[in-house]
Amino acid sequence: MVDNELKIELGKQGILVTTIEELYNWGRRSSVWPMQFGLACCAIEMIATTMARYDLARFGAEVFRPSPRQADLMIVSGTVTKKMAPQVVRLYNQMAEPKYVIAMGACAISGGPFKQGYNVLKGIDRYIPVDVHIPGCPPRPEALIQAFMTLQKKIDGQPLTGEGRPRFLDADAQCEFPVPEQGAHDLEPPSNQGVWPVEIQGVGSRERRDIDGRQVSTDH
Amino acid sequence: MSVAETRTERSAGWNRPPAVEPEGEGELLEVAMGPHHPSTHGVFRMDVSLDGERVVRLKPVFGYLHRNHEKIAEGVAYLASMPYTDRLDYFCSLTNNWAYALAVEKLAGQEVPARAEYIRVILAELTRIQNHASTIGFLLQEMGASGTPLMYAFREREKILDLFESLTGSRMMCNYMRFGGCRVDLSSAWIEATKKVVAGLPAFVDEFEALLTGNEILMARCQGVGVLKPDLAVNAGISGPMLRASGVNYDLRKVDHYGIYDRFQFRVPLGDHGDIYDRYMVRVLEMRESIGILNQALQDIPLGPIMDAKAKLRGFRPKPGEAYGRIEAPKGELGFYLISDGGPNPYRYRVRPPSLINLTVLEDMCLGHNVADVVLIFGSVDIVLGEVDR
Amino acid sequence: MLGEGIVKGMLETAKNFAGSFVSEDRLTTVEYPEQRIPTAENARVFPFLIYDGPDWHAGLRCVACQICEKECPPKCIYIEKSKDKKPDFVGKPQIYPARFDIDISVCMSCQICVEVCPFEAIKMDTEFELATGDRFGGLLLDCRELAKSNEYYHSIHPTEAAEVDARLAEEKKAAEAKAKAAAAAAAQKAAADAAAKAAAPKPGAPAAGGS
Amino acid sequence: MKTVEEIKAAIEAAVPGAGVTVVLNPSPSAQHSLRLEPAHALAVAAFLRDDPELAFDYLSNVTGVDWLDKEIAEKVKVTRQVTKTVDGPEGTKLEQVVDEIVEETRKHVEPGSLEAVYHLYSVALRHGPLVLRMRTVNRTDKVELPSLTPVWRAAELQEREVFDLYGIVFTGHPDLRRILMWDEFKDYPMRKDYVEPDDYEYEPTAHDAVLKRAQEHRSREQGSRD
Repeated sequence: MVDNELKIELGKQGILVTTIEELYNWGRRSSVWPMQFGLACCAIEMIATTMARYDLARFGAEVFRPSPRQADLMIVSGTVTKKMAPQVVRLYNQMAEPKYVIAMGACAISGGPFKQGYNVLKGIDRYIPVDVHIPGCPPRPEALIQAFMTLQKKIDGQPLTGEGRPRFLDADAQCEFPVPEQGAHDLEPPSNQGVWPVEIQGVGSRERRDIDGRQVSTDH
Repeated sequence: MSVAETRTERSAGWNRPPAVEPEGEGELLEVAMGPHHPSTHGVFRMDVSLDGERVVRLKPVFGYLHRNHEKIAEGVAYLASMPYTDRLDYFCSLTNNWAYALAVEKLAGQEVPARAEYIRVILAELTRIQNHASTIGFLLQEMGASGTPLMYAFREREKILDLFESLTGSRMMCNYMRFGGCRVDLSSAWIEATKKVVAGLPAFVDEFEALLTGNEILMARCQGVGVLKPDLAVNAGISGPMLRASGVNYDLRKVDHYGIYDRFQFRVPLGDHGDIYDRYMVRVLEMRESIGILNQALQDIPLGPIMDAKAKLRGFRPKPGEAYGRIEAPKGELGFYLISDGGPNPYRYRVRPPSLINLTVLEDMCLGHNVADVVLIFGSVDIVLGEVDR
Repeated sequence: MLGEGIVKGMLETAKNFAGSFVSEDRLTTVEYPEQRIPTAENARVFPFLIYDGPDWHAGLRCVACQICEKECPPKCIYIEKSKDKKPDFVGKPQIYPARFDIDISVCMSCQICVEVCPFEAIKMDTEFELATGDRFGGLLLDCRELAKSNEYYHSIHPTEAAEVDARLAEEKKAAEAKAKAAAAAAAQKAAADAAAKAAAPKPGAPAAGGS
Repeated sequence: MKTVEEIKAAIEAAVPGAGVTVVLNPSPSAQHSLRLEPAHALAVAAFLRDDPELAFDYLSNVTGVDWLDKEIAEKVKVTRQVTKTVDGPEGTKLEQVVDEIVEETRKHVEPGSLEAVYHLYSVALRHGPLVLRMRTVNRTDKVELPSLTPVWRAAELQEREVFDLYGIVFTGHPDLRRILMWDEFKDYPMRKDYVEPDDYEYEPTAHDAVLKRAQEHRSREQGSRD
């Protein structure tokens, strides 16, 4: 193995030293093709990001594919309603691995300002795994680019073998998720147990912030 | 589904679109266009029955972006609904603000100072220009001119959004108007910047027209396609540029005399044929008229307060009663119907969405045309799903 | 002539293409992240809490009145009042927020919290680079993450911050003047009482006028 | 434009027995409305559209309103016969029956209803708005109203929406299906007594109504776990 300093030094001399892993991930992260898939307000900012002023093409993502079969990245840009959620999950299932999801804007993350509505899904991560969340209502185009760079960093950091490898290299990993059905009062099931952590107490140190945490006094 | 079935279904209804006789004997092809589709108008589905390439039946399916705006608004204070109105027609947050503010002002009997009225006119006309430019861009995108017209439109739109951001703080969700006025005052620097942008707009419209208006492909695709007759347009409650493209002279800025539109000189462009090309042309001409209004408003804007002195931000409780206020939004007649029971939140809060009602005649316009024209006709209606489904 | 319109349109695109080599106006791309569009002074993204002085906890202007919590349209603010009091910027003991959380995964950046706050304690930030993979931890901001200094506020919204500072200084002056007047009045009253006592030797007797 | 009273008189002259009532609007907007009898609504609507002096050819807005059952407490003055002891002549006590006016609070439940509201304008004569209202008999089983779509096409999608969200059944509507919610959906979500599905697992900033619902969710979850 070549250590990092030596690699940089060699790079200055015009000699490129790389590993298969780096080369592979470099190729993957430099051609992430998003799906042309707009839901609501954030979709307009997404379109603005692809236009001349912000120019998402600089990151290798200029080709917005209309078909999920050809896309690597789903930008969930806007409110996911309960009427739309089955379609979103189905589109995600139709995408080929490797596939990533960016939840753009408050509505896609948690239902946002509309979360108290009867027809709004409280976050797309109830049904499919999300890689990057961008808060904002709507996020600025630069924020989407920054999220895109965050995703590229994530792709860069994925090892090809062992723990943490991408799903398409892991034969046992789940790539498709059950599509919810539209029932008489709500979606059935209301969330996908495999993706959405029902036991909120188990998600990190913030669990005391839940409504039960009202009695727990803070440290200061 | 067979041909005979469509015919019985149609005869059951009243004043339904005229039946299109399928040629030949074959089965009809059913295509569900949407809710995910490559066109840029969001989550909307059309169930189309095709006889070869010809459309013989078209049923729009709504609700994929139904965000319960009305239900949420009935549970929160009057002021708290203002930022939600931004998200109705997310291209035109400022006109949505205005319509809602107008309805509440009618309900509570509030006055708006002159300077605030001028600010509202300036912002509404800027909104109209960027909406029409983007609409034409999207229409051309759907026609297959992928990229160029939309890029030109968005280049101009970004300039206007920068103005919105420097005044209201946000590019799209401005949340700027208040009951009885506006939230922050214009600076003279902002007016100067706006004058500069407005001075550049005629050149942009000229450029847009040179690119598109005489284009033979555009004419071939648009002329005579999706014709809407004026009597049907009025009966179906169509409003905005679509109504005027059918030749009906009905612009709420002239009819209702709301705000201070009486002080400005402008004409109402009308179409002759009511086809896609007329709708395109009416929008281009409206942009030119809006530039004229902007020039007058920026010239005459008076000094003074921007809020009604009696208006209060918190604890706003209008007396029991109801009011319907409407304005000429870029998409058409945007109305708000409010019922107050004297409490802090409205008892009934209803948005009259122009985009939804303009889609009433979608089937009438599409019947008999090719399936490729459906997307085009749909694009020429100019809808935003946030407003269709609310 | 057929095709004239298309040629005219092509010329327009050609003009734009060639123009981008000579005209700055036609080069619209801003190469984020290396270049940035200057942030507009009024720009708003998410709220933050202002503190005065060096210590964020001591200088927090918020007095946990919970008005913003009530007025927030999507209800993304959660405040818990403290049980004790600490002195605020005029030195008056005030309740402070024992917990102040904003769920930015819900916040719609509407600025209503800023408008209704009577204490100039909550303002809008311009920071937008907040993308994160951590849905539950990264998007719930607590008091510590929300607290930012007045200097920071001055750096992002200079005009507005100067106005706010002037207003607060005036209020402080008024409060001090009021306190002084109250103290003076109290002193006067005490003196008068003493004088009255001296004038009336019998404690049970009604104070005869006192003046 | 004519006043609502004049329009009411014109309607009653044209459609005998139409049974139109004027509903006054106390707010500064002064948009008064006419309540129609559902039985005659179609005839009245056609008259309003076709009469050359009114010419309400443009139906702008259709919406529903839900009026819940209301318990109304009224103070009524009642005369009641009360037996009283009155001082009679020469110090005797006399029992006398006297009529006395007593205030009594009476409670009665005013049955709720669903209401459809129509806003009409005239494109030809450029006047408006005229507000029409119709009420259903109750909120549960008698929820039919005549559809005005045959007169104004504009009502087509909007009446579907009112059907979807309020459950008013418009008889004579050519295509009455759910429009915003999916077809399998059973409830009428815009009604005031609608109970929304419980999905309050994660509410870090809950308060007020949300807090209540989130706590309910939590207790239910704990109950199911035990």
